[in-house]
Amino acid sequence: MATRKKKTDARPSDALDQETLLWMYRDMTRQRRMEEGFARSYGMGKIHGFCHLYIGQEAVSTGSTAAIRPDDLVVSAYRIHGQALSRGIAMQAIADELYGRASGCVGGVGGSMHLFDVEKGFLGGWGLVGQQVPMGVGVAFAQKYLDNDRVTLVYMGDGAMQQGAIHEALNYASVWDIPCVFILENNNYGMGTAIERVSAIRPFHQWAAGYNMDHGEFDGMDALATYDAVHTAAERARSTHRPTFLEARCARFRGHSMSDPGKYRSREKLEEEKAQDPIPKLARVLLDRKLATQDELDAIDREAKDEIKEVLKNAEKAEWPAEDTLYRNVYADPS
Amino acid sequence: MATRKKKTDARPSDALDQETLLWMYRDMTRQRRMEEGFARSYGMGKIHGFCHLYIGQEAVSTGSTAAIRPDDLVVSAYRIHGQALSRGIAMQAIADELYGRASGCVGGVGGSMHLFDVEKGFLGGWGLVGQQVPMGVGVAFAQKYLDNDRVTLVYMGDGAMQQGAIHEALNYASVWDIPCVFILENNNYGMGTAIERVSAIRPFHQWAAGYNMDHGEFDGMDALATYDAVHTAAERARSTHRPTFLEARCARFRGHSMSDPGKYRSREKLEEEKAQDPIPKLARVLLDRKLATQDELDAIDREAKDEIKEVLKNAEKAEWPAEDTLYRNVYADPS
Amino acid sequence: MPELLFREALNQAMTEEMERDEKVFLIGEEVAEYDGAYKVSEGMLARFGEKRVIDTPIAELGFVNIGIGAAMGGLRPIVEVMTFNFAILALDAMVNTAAKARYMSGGQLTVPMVLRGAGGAGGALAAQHSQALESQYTHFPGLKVMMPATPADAKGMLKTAIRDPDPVVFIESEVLYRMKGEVPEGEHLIPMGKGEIKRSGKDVTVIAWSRQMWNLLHMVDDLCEETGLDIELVDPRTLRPLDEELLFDSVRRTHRVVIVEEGHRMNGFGAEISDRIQQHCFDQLDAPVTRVTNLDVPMPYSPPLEEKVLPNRQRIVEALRAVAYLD
Amino acid sequence: MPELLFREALNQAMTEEMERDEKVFLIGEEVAEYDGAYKVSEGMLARFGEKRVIDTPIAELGFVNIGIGAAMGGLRPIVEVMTFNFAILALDAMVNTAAKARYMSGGQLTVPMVLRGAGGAGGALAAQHSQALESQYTHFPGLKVMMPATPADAKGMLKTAIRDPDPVVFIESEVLYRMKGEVPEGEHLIPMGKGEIKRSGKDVTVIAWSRQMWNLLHMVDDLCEETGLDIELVDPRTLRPLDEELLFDSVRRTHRVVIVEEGHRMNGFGAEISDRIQQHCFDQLDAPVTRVTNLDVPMPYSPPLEEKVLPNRQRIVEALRAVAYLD
Ligand SMILES: Cc1ncc(C[n+]2csc(CCOP(=O)(O)OP(=O)(O)O)c2C)c(N)n1
Ligand SMILES: Cc1ncc(C[n+]2csc(CCOP(=O)(O)OP(=O)(O)O)c2C)c(N)n1
Ligand SMILES: [Mg+2]
Ligand SMILES: [Mg+2]
Repeated sequence: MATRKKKTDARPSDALDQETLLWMYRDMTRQRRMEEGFARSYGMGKIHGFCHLYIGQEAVSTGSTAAIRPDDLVVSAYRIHGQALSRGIAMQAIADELYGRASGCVGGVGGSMHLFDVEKGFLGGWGLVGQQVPMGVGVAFAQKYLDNDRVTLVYMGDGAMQQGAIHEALNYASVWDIPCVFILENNNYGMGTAIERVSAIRPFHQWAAGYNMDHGEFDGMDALATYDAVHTAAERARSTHRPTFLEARCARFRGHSMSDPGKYRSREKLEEEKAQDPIPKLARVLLDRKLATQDELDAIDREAKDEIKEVLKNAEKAEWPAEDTLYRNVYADPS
Repeated sequence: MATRKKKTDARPSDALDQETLLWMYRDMTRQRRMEEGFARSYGMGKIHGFCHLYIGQEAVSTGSTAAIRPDDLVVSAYRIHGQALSRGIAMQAIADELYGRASGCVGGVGGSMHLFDVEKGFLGGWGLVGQQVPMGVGVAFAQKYLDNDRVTLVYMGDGAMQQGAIHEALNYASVWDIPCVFILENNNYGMGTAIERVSAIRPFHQWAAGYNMDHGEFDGMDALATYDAVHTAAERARSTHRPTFLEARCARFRGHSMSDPGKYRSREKLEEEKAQDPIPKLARVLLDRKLATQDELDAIDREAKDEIKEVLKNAEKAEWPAEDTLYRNVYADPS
Repeated sequence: MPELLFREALNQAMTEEMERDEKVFLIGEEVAEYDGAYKVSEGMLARFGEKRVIDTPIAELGFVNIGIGAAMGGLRPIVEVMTFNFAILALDAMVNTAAKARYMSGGQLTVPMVLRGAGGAGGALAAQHSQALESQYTHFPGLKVMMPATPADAKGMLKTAIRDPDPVVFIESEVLYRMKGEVPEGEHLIPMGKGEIKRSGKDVTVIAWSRQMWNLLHMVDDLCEETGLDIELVDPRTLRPLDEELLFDSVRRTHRVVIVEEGHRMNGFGAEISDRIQQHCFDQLDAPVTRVTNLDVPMPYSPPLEEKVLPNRQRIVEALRAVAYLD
Repeated sequence: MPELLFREALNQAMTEEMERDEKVFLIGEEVAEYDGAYKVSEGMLARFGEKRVIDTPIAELGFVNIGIGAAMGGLRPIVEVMTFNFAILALDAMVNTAAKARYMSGGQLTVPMVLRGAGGAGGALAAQHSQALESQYTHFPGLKVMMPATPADAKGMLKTAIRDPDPVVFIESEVLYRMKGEVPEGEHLIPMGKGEIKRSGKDVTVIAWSRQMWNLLHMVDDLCEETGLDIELVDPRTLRPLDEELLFDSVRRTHRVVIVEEGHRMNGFGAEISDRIQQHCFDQLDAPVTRVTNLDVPMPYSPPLEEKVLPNRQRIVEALRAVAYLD
């Protein structure tokens, strides 16, 4: 039941207007510049613990965010700065969170891996590889039960694909008609482990066919290809409740986390991957279609650079959490 | 990579001699009569706790035991009286175990679900649905590491197929070339749940193809079909280390356990299943091939009935475990 | 007051709460068509339909996670595990997701769910099916843990658990399901974190919960007679948060404590109670806090062995005599 | 004696045991090509080859079960979990299979394996990555639990664990991996179940293990000076089986106990120690056994908050002053 690619048909992204396409370009650029800033801050000891950069994969968050509605829901893992920003969490709130400040999007208790904004439909932010997937199916289950038409996107990495939880989640979603879209961000590595060394399953999306589920793959270095695939799957979920399993072929340009020198990947391979950079790729579309000039694109980039500079300056001055933050939200406040 | 059925070729079971075929018939008959005896004892309160009868599925244990070597290994779940007997554990030792006596095959500490005999290569005997499967892969892993050519059979039920552990186990076995044979006994029910109500995966063996693994299905109500499939798979594992996933289509004639009235299955369906009884099926082969007369088969049956009667009488008189059994084998004895 | 079986009291609690609140639903293995492995959900599928009473495959990590996600997504799931032995497969979901969601999200996420099912030994079920695992959950801030000892408590506590805004681990006893007791009709709610003195006495405080409290209730008169001690029975009912003042109060009056608990001794919940009592009632204790627990072995199958492993009358009497220095 | 980092000491233990016994092998996430997430297995792939140093996918339930099966099948696996937070996914395998195999099989099966990896907080890793989970394992008969505090102990205890005939849960500390200390060369074996008095003193017994003992070793002189107390530091090293006589002995001399432990207070391992001490040293105690633990919350990310949650010097001093009635 592979998602048929009707090559000759119009693609959903053909209908995107200039405003949306420019938003997509700006969104990817902001993700990139934001995380470059975070990398510098980390090096200066201002961000602590683990910090997993999304650089290289921005097309996936941007393309899929553009493909769903503001009231849809997103559940993800721990490499989420970009997704959080796409979804509308303020850059300042993300930075403050990474700096551990009270004004962070969860008040400084979460840090890089645990970003949430329930109002914006961003349900985090989870550190146990793969475990957000059945949990995300539960979130989607609730929407169907409540009889609304919200769709839930559930992201996971290739490293999560060998986890038992994934198997259980796919079966549940299919057998119960759960309106969700699984998005596997296959960047070829789980930490330092190239996926082909530890997985007998390939391609992953094909394996998902075993669950009697629609599936497909797309170029995750291309925001418009992402949009097309996610839009189709999301509308399927919305109208039929049927889940879809999508595999995004993508690449992270940095190490797994800030402490990873990335020795497991050759310089050549990395260069090949970087040649697929999704930001210039979308720039070419905008320029080709004459929806923006190079100057306008450069201005977007400059704005993003200025923005993160300002944001980091503010983050440094932001208040630390009050001590009583410690004891709050362990349980509901007594009512 | 489905196991090709070369219809015209000779089947491995064609080579079975009279002695082996008679052993198979006797083995199935003894399993059947033994468990009928256990059912009576359970009703009289002599067997305690859970007691899961294998009645109906005897062809699977007999056929697969005949297909492997005495030094091969077997790992199974909790519906194991039949498999334990096939594998050569004395009927008396099984009965004594179910009666909770010191002379039981594990001294009365295990009971119905936890039968073991390491010398006979029967590694139990496990109660957490599906969890014996990755553990069994580990047993097989050790044989390869030790550079011997022992094969490990790993049994599971259809109810185990939705467990995450199965997914992890199949991937490990395939990616590491582990010499094991997975035998799914698909009797259509996990307790009272018909498999099609909870599984999106069907047929199961086809899903196993997603792990880049040889796979196939066979009539688990036919001891010779079982022999053929398991023999081929076991020899593949022995010579190439490649695992195989086999699905036995079979039926249990009784409830899930002694306390299950089986309301979820219609009388008609049960009658249909009973028409597939593996014991008369093998009897017909023996009679057709003139390897036995009806009288001889009747004698085998009578012997089995006498045997279990005697066994249960002995079990009742067997000693209870000594109190110090309690404290033994929690850890290795201090050496 | 009507008499109900323990499992009927649980059924009544769930049924009433599902009628009160559409967002409450029941999910688990064999809960629907089979009416529950222990018949706790008998008739509920017929009453509420398959949208709200849902059979799962045998995939605990998956369906517990789905319950948690559904709770975050706006529902109030009752997730039944057939027994807590199997729930170890889903412990990650409870510990790393349910317990921490509210905290990690700065209060944005809530997980109003109940994880319930049978705990403890059931009778000759052997090592893998006989475990009392409450201390696996009490360890974690973010979880609440309740363990009723009587049909009335079962109903009143389960209704409270279902309405609670946080994840509640509700551990029943396989052996108690078939026990009978009076159960108040309708709106019967026992507050979270509220224990009960189930029998007043002046000589020794005996603390127990779930099946062990039930057993004590049925032998306490004999025990008093045999030892000559006037025993006070204190049931914390909720283990987390613990009604420690109720316990301390009793100890300050009796000066002697015996804790009777099912399960492994080391790091059993009784160790936590013992630690708190010695900390807070140090000067009021006339004898060490004494625990009667399972023997320190996996559960053997053979009934005469199992009987020795579980807390039994003889060991309880010995403990009572020890704390009262009777010899 | 040569000075080694803690992680080098562990590496040396594994390397020596793998050279001694062909059946010993190492398996886990990133242990081979990446040299270990915390570089504990640095160079081992190069030395022993991929048959004996094996990278796994991220599938803890699977590879821990495979380790257990391999042990039953005749090998001596060292199974590395990247951190024990992730090992909850495999807890069923340890609790329901490894811990019970020997018992349920009447002694026929043995599981000579080591499950090892990082436990405890690592520094701003937040709620899901900062847990001290030892009491999840100490609860179960059939398991042994070891937690070294120094590089020398790390080596001697790990060698013992690898040779042990039973499943050993060996919990390291992420923070200690980079700490340095003298480590005996070659055959250095610390017996299972043997604690150590790491500093003799006459006024207060302070019990701690792993990172908390390391911290205490480095501040004990200051603490003595600040409080005027002569502190005895006792490290059980093995938590199960526990060297309780060593602890009791110390308590009988000092009459005062402070337990310093990382992790959640409720049902932490310190509760078990406290219970045993009050039981066995009731008349020798001059003050309640006092515990310094994490605050009862999930671990927050922000460094100044984390600092408050972990046991810290201020709270240790308060506890010392309390048990000595200094005020
Ligand atoms: C259950 C679990 N096991 C191990 C880890 C340690 N870990 C964190 S991220 C990671 C790699 C995950 O790779 P992948 O899923 O491909 O995501 P990516 O990092 O490529 O985004 C590992 C092993 C963890 N967080 N959780
Ligand atoms: C992890 C776990 N969950 C639930 C159970 C309860 N349980 C025991 S057997 C069983 C049904 C298993 O069905 P299947 O695997 O098809 O085996 P069959 O009984 O048909 O032989 C269930 C749900 C269990 N033992 N372990
Ligand atoms: Mg990846
Ligand atoms: Mg079945």
